[in-house]
Amino acid sequence: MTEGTPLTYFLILGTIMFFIGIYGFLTRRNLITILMSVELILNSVNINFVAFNKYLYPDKLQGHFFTLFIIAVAAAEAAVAIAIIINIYRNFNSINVEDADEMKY
Amino acid sequence: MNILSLFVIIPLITMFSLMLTKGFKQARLVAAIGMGIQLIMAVVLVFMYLHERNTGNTQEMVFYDSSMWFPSLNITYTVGVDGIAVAMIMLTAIVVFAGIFASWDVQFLTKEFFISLILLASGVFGFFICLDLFTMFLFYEVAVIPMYLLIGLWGSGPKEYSAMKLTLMLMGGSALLLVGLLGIYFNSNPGGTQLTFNILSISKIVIPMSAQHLFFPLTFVGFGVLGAMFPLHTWSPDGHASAPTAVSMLHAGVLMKLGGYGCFRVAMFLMPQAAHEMGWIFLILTTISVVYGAFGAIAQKDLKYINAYSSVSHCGLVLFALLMMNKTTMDGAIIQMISHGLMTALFFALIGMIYGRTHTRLINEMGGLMKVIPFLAVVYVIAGLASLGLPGLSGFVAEMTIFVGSFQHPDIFHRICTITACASIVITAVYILRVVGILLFGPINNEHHLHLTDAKWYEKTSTVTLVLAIAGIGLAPLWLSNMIGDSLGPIMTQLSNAF
Amino acid sequence: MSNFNYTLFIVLIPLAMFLLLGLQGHKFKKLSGILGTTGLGIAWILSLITAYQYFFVYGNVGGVFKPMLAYNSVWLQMTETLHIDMGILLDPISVMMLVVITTVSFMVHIYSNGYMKDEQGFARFFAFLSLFTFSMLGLVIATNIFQMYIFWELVGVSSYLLIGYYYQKPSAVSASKKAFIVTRFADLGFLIGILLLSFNTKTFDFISLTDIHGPAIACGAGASFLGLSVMTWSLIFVFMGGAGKSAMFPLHIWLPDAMEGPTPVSALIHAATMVVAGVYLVARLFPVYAISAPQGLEVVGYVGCFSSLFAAVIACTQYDIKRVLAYSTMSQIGYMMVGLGVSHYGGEEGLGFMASMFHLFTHAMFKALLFLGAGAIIHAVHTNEMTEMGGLRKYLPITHITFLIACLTIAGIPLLSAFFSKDEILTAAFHNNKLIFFVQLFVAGLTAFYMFRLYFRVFWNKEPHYHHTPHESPLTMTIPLMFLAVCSIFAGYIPFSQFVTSDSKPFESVMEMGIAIPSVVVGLFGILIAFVMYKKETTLPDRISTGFSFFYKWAFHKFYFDELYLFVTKKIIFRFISRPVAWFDRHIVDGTMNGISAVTNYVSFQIRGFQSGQLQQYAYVFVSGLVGLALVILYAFVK
Amino acid sequence: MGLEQYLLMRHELVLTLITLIILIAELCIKGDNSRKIRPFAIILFFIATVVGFLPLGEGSLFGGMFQTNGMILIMKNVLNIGVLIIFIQSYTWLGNEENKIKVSEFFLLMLSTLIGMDFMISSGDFLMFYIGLELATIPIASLAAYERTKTKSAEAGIKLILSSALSSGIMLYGISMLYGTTGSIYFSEVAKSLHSSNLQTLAFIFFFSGMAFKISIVPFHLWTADVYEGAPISVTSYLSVISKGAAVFIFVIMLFTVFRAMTAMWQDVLYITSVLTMTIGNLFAMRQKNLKRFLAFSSISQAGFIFLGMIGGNELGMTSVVYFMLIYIFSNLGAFGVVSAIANRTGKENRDDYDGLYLTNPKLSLLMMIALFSLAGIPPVAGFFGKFFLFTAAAKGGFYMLVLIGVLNTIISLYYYLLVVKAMFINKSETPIQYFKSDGYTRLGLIICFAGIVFTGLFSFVFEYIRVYAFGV
Amino acid sequence: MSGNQFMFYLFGAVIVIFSILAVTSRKILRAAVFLLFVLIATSGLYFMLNYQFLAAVQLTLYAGGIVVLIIFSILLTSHISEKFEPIKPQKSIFSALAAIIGAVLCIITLLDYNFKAGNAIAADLDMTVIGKALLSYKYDGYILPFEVISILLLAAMIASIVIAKKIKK
Repeated sequence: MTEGTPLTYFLILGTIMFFIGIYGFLTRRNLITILMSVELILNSVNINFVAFNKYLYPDKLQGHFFTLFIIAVAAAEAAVAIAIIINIYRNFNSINVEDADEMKY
Repeated sequence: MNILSLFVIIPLITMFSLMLTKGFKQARLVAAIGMGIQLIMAVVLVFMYLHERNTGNTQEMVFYDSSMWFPSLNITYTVGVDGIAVAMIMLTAIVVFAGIFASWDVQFLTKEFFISLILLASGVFGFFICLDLFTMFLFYEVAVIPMYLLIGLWGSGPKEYSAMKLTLMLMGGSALLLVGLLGIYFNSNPGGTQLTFNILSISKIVIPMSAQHLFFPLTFVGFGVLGAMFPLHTWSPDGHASAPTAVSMLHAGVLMKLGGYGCFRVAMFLMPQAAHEMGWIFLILTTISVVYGAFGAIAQKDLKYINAYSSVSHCGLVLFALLMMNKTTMDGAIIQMISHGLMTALFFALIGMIYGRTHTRLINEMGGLMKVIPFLAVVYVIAGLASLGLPGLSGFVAEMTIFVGSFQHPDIFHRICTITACASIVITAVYILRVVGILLFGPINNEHHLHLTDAKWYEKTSTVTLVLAIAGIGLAPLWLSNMIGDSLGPIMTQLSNAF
Repeated sequence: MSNFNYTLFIVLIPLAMFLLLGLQGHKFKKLSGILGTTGLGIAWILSLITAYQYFFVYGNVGGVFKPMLAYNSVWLQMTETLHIDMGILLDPISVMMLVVITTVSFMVHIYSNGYMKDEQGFARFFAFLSLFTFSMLGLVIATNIFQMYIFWELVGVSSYLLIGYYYQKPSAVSASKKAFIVTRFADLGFLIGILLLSFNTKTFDFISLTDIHGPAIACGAGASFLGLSVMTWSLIFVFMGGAGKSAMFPLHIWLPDAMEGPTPVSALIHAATMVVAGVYLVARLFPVYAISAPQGLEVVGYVGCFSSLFAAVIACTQYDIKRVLAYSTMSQIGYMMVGLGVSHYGGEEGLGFMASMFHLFTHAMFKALLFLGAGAIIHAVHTNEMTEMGGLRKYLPITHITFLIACLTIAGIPLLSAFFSKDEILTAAFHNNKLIFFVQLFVAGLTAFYMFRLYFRVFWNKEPHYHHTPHESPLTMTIPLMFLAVCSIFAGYIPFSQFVTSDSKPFESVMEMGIAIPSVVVGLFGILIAFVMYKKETTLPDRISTGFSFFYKWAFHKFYFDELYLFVTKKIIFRFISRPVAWFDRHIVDGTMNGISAVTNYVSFQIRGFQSGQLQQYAYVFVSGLVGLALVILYAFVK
Repeated sequence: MGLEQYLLMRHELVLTLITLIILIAELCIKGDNSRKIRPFAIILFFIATVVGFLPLGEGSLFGGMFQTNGMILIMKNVLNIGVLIIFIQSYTWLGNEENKIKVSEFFLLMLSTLIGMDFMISSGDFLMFYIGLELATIPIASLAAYERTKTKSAEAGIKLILSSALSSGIMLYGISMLYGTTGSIYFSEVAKSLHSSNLQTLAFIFFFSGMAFKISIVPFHLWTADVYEGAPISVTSYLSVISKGAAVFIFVIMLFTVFRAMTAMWQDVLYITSVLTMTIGNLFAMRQKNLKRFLAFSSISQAGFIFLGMIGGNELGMTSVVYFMLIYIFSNLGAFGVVSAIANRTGKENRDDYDGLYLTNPKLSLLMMIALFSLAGIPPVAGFFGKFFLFTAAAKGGFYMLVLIGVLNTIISLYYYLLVVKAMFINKSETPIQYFKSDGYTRLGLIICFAGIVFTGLFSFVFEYIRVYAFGV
Repeated sequence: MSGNQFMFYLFGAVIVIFSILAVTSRKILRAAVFLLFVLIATSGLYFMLNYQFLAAVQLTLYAGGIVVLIIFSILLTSHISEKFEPIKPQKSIFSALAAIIGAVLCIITLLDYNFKAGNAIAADLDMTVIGKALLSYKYDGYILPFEVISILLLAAMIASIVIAKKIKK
């Protein structure tokens, strides 16, 4: 089941994914792609939780359930975010993040 | 209720009454009545105090009263006065009273003006009656902050800049002070559990030296800023120059005294060991203040600047005297505070009145005013003479006490400082006479000034009150000196134990 | 012991007059002169009574004039031992001074009623005169050095006010300022001297200070500094104060300018009374000087000697009659200083002390006379310049006679008062310091010369064209002249050594003909030269002055001392200290404060880029901040 | 587990109930009458606030997922007071024509975020904490974008939701590592297993950055100003006091309980960030012209001061933090109240517009001044006491240097507060804002703030009351 | 290499590669599809770890729900054929730098930590256990978060409506 693949592999995988998500967040111009990057980040966290739960504390399902709830929250968050993005699109006629800089300094 | 609390309550009542007034005539009347009562109360307090002492009350502080405010931090509202505080209260009452009359003419937002002014005064009164570091600090800041509006709204010249600078620098001082006070607080009970802000309790213990080394300078400099200690005095010239008459009076006359009083009552009283060890640093600074302020005054052209620098010099002398740390100089320092308070208030009052007539404060643009406004001119000369230490007026008493006392210090370094400071009396004479000569004497060099009117009754009230006080101290200093001297016992014990 | 309580009124009456006239004077108008004069008259009579009672009734106890405290109360307690008292000390010199001051002051008051008649601020003038008299009286009766200092300052202020009486005249204003500041500077020395003295002796009190058996004098052997004992230093400092008030070189520069004041003021303050305060001060502390600090006394002597010579030389070249008199005053005070300087303590050794006091006394009379006479002349011709005068003897007969008497007196003509006093100073000098003696002898000649130069120029010589015929002054002015002339003549016959001596024990003084004769000869010689040069208009003075042109020029310009002082005050103090200080304050100290706020503002402006409005930049800062924080916490704060 | 035990969740239950009532009411009210929902909601919430003050014991529910005690109760009540004021203050604004179709939604969203905050504060494990946090954030983002015709509002919404998503992602990563190293998501168990290893430190910092984002701590603060400026004023005030307050409360609880074992480490973190926050917040606030933006930066710098109270880790610190938050709510809402009163009437939000305000609207100016002085910490108004006790708490922990930096920063802050005072009182204006009379609700809100600002400090029982329940590390 | 290991490497490679592609692709719809692959691969990992329920949720909610939502919104707001402009190199370099430093820091710290597997017996993972846990109010029961998240979802719904709601004319 888990033999042969150490825990750290999962964690490294999670970390890499996390920072790819971060990179995406920092560089993508399109608001929707930024949102996608956020999903990547959340997903990497999920991997962490699951891996920890499985490898270290399999007697309880805390990581498992945490992941479950993160997915649910992520869905809600994505829904609202997309609503706002669409609203932005209506206002700016663009969903380029760099256009949303009316307020600064 | 404790009589001392009245000194805060009366101003508060006056302020509330002012809010209800309509029109500037009502407002100034209410203010005058309120502060008149306050002045009477101050006189009564003096007599009550003397009576207490005569009837054998040997408590460190009389009319002592303490009530808990924030029990968990042991913050109390503690009041009590000794001779020094009584003297300072008296000074404040006089100056505020004179200030109200000096600003009789204010017609722009009169109500607000007097409210701010009295708020300031109530802060000062509160500061003097309190014996709890927290409440002292609270009142201290209450006294400082109305300055901003007072200068900014009713001032002249670059008032906004000056007001901001003054407020920020004074608040900077209080920032240092705050840290110092907290430091004292947390070291106020070594080994014990209950910390205290009460000055009397703290004075009973010895704050650890490591803490003193840290917090003495903070506290001293914190108060020193308000006492216009070199090089943190630069708020003073600009601030005073821009402030309206009564505010300059109150500020230079009373508020700057909070600095000296605080240095004395908090920094040195509570941390005598550090005062001994580190006093020399500040002694150098204050000696510089004394001479520097005087020299600075010579080169000025604006009357208020001259007086502001003169205040730097005179207030420097207060701190200087405190740092000499013997009974005589301490006595002298307090008298100097009172004396300077009165005469600088008088100066500012006069400058305001002259400015109100001539619309200039540059001495070069005026001349020969003695001819047209003899009353004000004569009083100006009296103020000048008081400032340069003429016997028979208060300045002399203070300066001489300080010099004689300082000279009792056998250390050569202190001697040199003393003699340097003594030199200021000549420099003072130079700038005072220069101003008097140009401003009042000589021919009238501006034809607009030919038809000025002399002082009105309220202006006379204001100035005469101050002149009387100045002359009173100058002619019969003994009672004041004794009243102060009797109260110097505890701090002298503190300081001598510190050796 | 007698009850001398009434002496308090001598002091208080002038004070009351000052307050009355000062505050309400404008209501009295002309009456104020009479009020002031009456007040002073009462004080004068009381002083005379005091003198009589002290010298002849109560003072002399067992052959010694004991000092008496007529009144004393603590005014300010400084330390346990040091307290300033206010009191009245009566001893020979103070009583003598009381008489001198009230006499001259009374005369000046009377005189002023006439002289100042048409002035604005008539009441103010009398108020100030009263103030001055009060202060001066307070000074002389001081029981302790600090009381003296207090009144010393007051005297200075009244002098300031009186010099600046014509406050609309710029020259008067600057003269008054100068007088005050210079004496103030000297007073700084006085103050430091007091501080040093009181620190060493633990007392301000004159009686304990001058008690020759007391602990104070014994302090003299204390620590030394630069070769002189601390006591000597302190007394030298004290003398600095005295030198300032008494216009001794180099602090003399204010005195000639002080002549800007009304002439009666010059007579009272700048000739007869205030300027001798320095002499009085040294005399007050004489036992301390003589016993503890003989070097200090030497300094006094040399300073006095030099000043008298210096002033006499300048006096020979001046044309303003009041200035001539001013330099003459300076020169004469130099004499008094010399007298003290060459004196010792006790008995006949103290001849110089006695002589000095004697000269002070006579000088007050004749110098007041001279000034009042000069005032009368000025009153008549409305100018101070002697070049615009001449031949006045026929217009001003009384003035002429009294002035002549005064001139003769100052020249040391025998049988007139100054002859005796000056002669005794010379005697004392001869016995103690030959150098000083010869210098003083020479000065005596010069004195005679310049006084008669003045006399001849004014009363004889060629008559210029007057705008209107000069006329004799009213009685109010001539009566004081006549009275003072009488005093000048006869004051010399008072047996001074019977009353005023260094140790308060009377002794017999004898005239030494070996000294008297040369001095008279020298004086006559001086008169002769003046007669030759100035009796009629000749070109002789011009020729002589061109002959010694360099020296003459220097002397005429008062050896450029004014310029030197001007240089020091204007250039050094104002331009090189005050201006830079003010500049430093504005630009460096204040600049630092403003700089702090400017830097804050600048930084605030510079970092605004962080808030670019770009969401991704925010995130970038977020992430890098997070990483940075983690790095710092994990690796910088090593646990 | 009896039913009465569920009363421990009283705040949450009552709020949920109100939410449902409003939801139903919304369905019942027809068309244009939706404005009537405003007084109804306010009264309901007022009842909820009062109910919140009823005494209650402490305990935990749901196996430790929900916990409450006196301190938590106080915190919730403080938040309730703030929300009540905000509801009152937003009354006028909600009456605007463009908002009238979504009045009840405003209340629903506000209340649901408040429920989220209450759960967050009461949470006993990271899961509840996380869900509470999200519940407190997501609806707010849509509220920020509430005025959907305004571009600024939309921009504020997107900036808020995306940044908060990023921050919660980062925070979750930290939580996952905490879970990995301690084996539990329950606070009590996590606290026992913490031992300051590098990984846990790193986890804490990740977690911290998420919290810091909510509290607006530099360098995680950059969203604040833009969102505050763009969002409607009611939402801005909600964000600046309630959201921030809730985050502060839970953070202080977690620091003192969960991360107790790592005290030395988080003190370093707090030290660095609080210095940065105070300073940078002030430096930015100095130059702001728009008052909402200005208050945003000022609130950033205030957050730095709040850390001063936490850093000592003592019960005094907790007391002073809660106390300060209460005062801060009054002061900041007072300031926002004035800004919103004026903005509603004139649409003006810039400092320059306020020139000469005192002459035309003296009461508003005075209240604004007092509120600003309270924010700056000038006696005798309450802010002074709040700040003083924060400093005291830090000094008690021995952080004198930090206190000094803090008080020096108050001077800078005083500078910019005074700039506003100067505009209102000193500056002259050709076209000042004309005199106007605010409606009753606005005035009520301002009076509550005024009373709070003046009396919270002077009467010590508030402080002492909080103090009773406070605890330290 | 066991099958499990192989699966891990496979899924790992898919996740990493498609993650990178998802955040760098210049065509937005492709990016969404790459994201879908990542999410599916993640659910594969869950399967591999025997968390079937979770994997199912991941597939349905994440891959099925969110990605669809995203794709809808893409269709609403973008032209499919549109290509993004390339990112400014400066921006991408600095971002990459930050990400790499962060990743390295995290990985080093993770590797540094000595994870100790407990000897606890793995819980049974059938649906009843999960269902009971979700509805339990005892320790390790998740009824409360379950309820609260329902509020959250309700709020999110209202939130979306608020933004989308139009003023009736």
